[in-house]
Amino acid sequence: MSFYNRRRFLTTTAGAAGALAVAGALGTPAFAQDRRVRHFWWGNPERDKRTFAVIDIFNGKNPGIVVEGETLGFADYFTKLTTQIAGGNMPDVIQMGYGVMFEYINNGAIVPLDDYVGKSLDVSKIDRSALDAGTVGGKLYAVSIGANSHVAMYNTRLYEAAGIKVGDNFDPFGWTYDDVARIGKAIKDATGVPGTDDNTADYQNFSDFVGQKGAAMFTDGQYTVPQEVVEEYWATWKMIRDAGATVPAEETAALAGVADLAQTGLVTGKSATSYAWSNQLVGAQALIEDRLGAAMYPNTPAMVPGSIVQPSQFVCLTRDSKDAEAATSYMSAFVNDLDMTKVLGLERGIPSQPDVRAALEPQLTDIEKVSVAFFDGIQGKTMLLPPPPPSGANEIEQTFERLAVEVLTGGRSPAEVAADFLQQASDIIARA
Amino acid sequence: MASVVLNDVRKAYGKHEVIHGVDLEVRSGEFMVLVGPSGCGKSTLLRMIAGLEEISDGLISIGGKVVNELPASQRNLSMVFQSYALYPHMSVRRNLAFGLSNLRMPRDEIERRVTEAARILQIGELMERKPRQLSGGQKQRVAIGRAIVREPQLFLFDEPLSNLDAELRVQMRVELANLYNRLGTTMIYVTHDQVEAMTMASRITVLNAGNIEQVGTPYELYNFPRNRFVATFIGSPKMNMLAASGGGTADFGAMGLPADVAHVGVRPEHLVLGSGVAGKVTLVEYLGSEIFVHLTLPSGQQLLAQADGKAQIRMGDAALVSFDAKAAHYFGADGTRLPLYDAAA
Amino acid sequence: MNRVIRKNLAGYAFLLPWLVGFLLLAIGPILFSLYLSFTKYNVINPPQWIGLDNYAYMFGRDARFRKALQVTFTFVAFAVPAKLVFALAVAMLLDKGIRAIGIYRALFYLPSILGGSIAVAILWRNLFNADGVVNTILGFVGIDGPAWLADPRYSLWTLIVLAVWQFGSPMLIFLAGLRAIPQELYEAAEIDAAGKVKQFFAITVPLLAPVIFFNLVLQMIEAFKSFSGAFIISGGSGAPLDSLLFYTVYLFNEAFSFLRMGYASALAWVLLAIIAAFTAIAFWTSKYWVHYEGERG
Amino acid sequence: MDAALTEPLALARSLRAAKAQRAKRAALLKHVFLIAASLVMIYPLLWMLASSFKPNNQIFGDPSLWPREVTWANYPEGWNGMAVSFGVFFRNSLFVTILSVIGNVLSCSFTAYAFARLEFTGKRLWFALMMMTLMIPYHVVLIPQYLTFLKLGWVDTYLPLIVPQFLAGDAFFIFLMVQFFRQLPRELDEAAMIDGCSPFKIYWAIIMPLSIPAIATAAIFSFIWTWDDFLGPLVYLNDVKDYTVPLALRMFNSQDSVTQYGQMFAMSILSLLPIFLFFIIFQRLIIRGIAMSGLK
Repeated sequence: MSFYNRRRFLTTTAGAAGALAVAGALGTPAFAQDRRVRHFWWGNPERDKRTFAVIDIFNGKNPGIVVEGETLGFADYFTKLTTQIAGGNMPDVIQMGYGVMFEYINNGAIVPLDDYVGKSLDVSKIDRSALDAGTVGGKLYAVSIGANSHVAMYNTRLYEAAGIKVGDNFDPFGWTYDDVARIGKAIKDATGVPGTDDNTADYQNFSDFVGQKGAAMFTDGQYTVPQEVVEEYWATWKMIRDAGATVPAEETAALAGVADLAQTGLVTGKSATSYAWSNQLVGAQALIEDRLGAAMYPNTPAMVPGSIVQPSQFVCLTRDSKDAEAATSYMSAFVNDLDMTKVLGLERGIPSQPDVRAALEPQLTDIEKVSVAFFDGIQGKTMLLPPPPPSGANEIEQTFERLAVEVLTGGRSPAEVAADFLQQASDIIARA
Repeated sequence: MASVVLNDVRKAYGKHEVIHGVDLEVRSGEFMVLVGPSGCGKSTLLRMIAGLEEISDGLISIGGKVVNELPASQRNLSMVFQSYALYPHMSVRRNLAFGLSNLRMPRDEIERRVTEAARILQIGELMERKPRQLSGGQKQRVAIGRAIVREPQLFLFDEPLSNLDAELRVQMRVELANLYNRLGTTMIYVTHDQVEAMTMASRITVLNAGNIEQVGTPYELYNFPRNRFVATFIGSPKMNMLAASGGGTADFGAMGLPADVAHVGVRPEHLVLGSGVAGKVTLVEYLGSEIFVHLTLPSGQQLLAQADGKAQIRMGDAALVSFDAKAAHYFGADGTRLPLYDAAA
Repeated sequence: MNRVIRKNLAGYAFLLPWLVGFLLLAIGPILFSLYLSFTKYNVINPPQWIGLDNYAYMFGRDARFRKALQVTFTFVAFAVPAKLVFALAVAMLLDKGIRAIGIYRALFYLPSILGGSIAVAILWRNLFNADGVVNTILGFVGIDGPAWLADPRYSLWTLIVLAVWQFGSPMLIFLAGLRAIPQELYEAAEIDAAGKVKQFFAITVPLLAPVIFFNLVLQMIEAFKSFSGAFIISGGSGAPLDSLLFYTVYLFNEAFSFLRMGYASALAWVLLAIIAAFTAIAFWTSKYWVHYEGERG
Repeated sequence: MDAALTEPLALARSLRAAKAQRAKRAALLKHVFLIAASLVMIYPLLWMLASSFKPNNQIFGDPSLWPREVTWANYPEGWNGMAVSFGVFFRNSLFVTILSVIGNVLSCSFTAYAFARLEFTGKRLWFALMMMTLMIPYHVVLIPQYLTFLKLGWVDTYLPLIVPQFLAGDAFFIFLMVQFFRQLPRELDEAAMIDGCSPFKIYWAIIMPLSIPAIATAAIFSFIWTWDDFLGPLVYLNDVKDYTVPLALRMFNSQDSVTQYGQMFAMSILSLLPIFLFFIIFQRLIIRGIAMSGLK
């Protein structure tokens, strides 16, 4: 494309949506020869390159269908998607995360796939659990493109320096909060670096804890975490903090609600353990020199499972799709076609199709191996995926992160904050 | 050359009228000076003639043609502004040529006129300078040059000398007068300086609070002021004004005047020292060829008399003062002139 | 042709580009957002008319709305004057003939070029950490500084400092304004034995008044709408403890994170009303202190 | 020389010398202050610059400004790191930005001339409405605006980014120029009127040349803001090949995978260069300006 010959400057016909709109207005069919599918995802340079390559493969194998890739950073993805929803020109296939997706499903922005299953869309080999995660009210809405779980990432150099050894005095798949305090303290003493981040304001850890206590976040659309569990969670982390195992409370407070991997204690060298999602392992390793290890989130001595395995990302079909058949056939290839999935690798998480996993095995990098080993390790130690959260879950999470800072700074007593949080949570549900 | 005629011209800002129906004829080739105290509306009147200010009511004709609806550029006139309004980003040459090039005049004609103006005003060596590199007097010349290159039928001047120092002002006054004599174009010149008015004008229009008080030659205005305002405004130092009643004034006693005389005006040069009513000298201003003597009469009335420069009068002296009734001016209760001895004069 | 008609014709001819843009592209969306403010609109489904409910909720029950107002007002009250004073001081310093002046000018403008980029957010966090550069320097003089951004008591003030640090835009406008003041006026004042302070108040301020006024109004509007800094540094949420919950950050979250576009629109119109009121006050008082050279008194 | 005179003379001389000394010291002090202040101002840039030469895994663990090991790799890798080369993004950004600057300066000065210099019915109302467009939080008009451009069929083109700039879409510049235009003596317009200028000629030949500092200021802001803007390109451009630099820079940031910060910083540094060059060139126009002396 030359500087002077801006393909899209003065003509709107190239844009698929624009073309369709114009064509619709004129009542004449445009591009009768090509069936167009727009695929929109959030990513990063690496993922974008891989996905565009996959699109090329698909387009090569499927003459008559032209898939167009659109991509943005995560921070901007939903802003753009929101405007497109309003405009009625969402791309045909969009990437969705667990949680937000249900808002879209509940409101009809994402449409069921059942009509295409067994025809253009092949889900026969997809893991049952992954399909369940994309099913709401008995209808399949989303196909998983990568499984995910909570992971405690730790700096192996610091752990070793403090004499913490897996299988000896550290069980990455069965450690308790007391272990966290003990190990954290030991690392702090040995290296000067606090052993762990402080999860007082971490909603993911909190949600594990709720499960570990046998409670449920939501029951029949209501927020049903008992106040004692909230208080006990904060008391648990206070115990770890008081043991001298964590970064100072004020620094933890500074990061409450910040999702940026680059700011976690593990990456900035301010702690030896940070808590994240398993598909972030690769990204975190890229930011530090020391080798990373992967552990589950800690548990109580009772070892009731609290972590879940849930899809990190799905592909979904939107209500604005003009050619659902072409779109679903692309989605199908995206999760099944071995040529394509080979290019995608583990970049979006562990694939939910066994053939694909097997095909990937030989080409894994070190950190990908850690991540696969972690997934093997957590088998049988996770709980069943709860039903999809209702609208407002997202906001409750932010509220938790906001209020927990008061626990850290000692502004109000944990009991008061807990009561306030539960009140606000039920307000949010009522308003949503 | 064109005549300018104003018929019942009015100007109002909202409900506030500042020019109250002015009728005025400026003859072709005449140097008309508009004079008056500040805020009298003289600049507004000039700007209305120029087309820079809307006319609320009335008619303005230039060269026999009503120009009410004509924009300034089509009235074939030039204007020199108080601030000169030279274009700061253009050289002197461009400043002079700018208006001509807007008229799409041929290049050599522009060149001819600009050179001619530069010669007349002796600014030939300044042509490539920017206005900021010029002195006050030079800017003034350029501003005038810009006006004359267009060879208009009418020149308008808005207090063009007020930003100059005293010496330069006298010099430019002479040059302007020469320019007028050479070009003979109709000129309308606004000033608050009555010396400028007296020395340059063919005729003067005295304005006060949006009304014309009098139009006349400098001679007429000085010797036959139509009313008290003109009498005191024209002439420097000012005319002495004495309240009159019952045929005379309090200080000088009965003079056998008609009963309707309310004020008697005497110019300082018409007061005679050495005889008459006794007063006290409160201040003496020595000017060389003459002196100004400030007197206070027993009634408290202040007088200013002009005397020969050789007269030996000192502050604190007692002095006798009188005047010739024929040289005095007489005004009725409404301020208008009563032509008592006009025929004799 | 009538002169009045001709004047209007000229005026509207020059106004035309803006007028076309305003009527075609600007006013529609603005009015549409006003309409949305009376609806419940999650973007996915069509808006539903709910009358004044959004406004009632805002003024009646929404504690975060009040918090956002408080944060924003504090920010405006301190950041705007500080930034303006700083910008003017530096502009005056850089207006005079110092060696290498162009380089300084460029360096001082740099932070404003950086804008609200991710790099600035990361750096700002590093600077103001408990063990960041700022506290290291404070440590030299024996002050034990807190974690500036983490502590709700200091975080807003830290952000005010960030805003002041990016004083480049008003500085540039001041510079342009200062260039328009004739140097002779200062020379004349010098001869009149007016000191620097006197010169500043007798010449600089009155002649710069239109520019000062512009910067005041615009900085105020911008400060009320301030978004990027707080959004990026607080990770989008207004943390810690809502101490960085700027009005527009709250609005953005309502609109795009929680898909309450109707409520966000109502928030926007309340902010618009607040800004308009302050701007109107500024314009009204400007009659008393802003005089334009080009206009007859 | 008279003894009675030598003493005061010597005193006067020493006073003068002391004064010169003081001036020198003051200038030195000024420079010290300015250099210190400059350091504070550009610290983030230095940090970014340093980080662009660090391997990705040393950026956050190592707070020192000086890279432990210097690598140039971030530049070529960043340049080619995306699905589309950064050269394309730069070209797109330049295209949008240069057109926007031209559009902004022309259309906003045009409109400002109307508000500052011409009289017409409804002027105050239009002015107030123009100011209102500055006050509305833009996030809330994002969607309605998107719908408008969608109806026009302009989404997925550069039109929504450029056309508004030619329709005086940014009231900031209008107001800025109004304020500067109002400072110019009216008598210049009047002289020009008498010199036969139409309103357009006055705008073009008198007002514009005399407002070069204001126009340069507007051009600089317009350049920077358009260059930095990501919300417009974010919403209106769909094809990666059409993306602008800030949008591309934000794509480096990944929440669930590898973020190549070194490359991002390297490209950020490069993205600052056009702005910096533009600033250096245009700030001279602000400073040189036009001496208004003799007008006031």
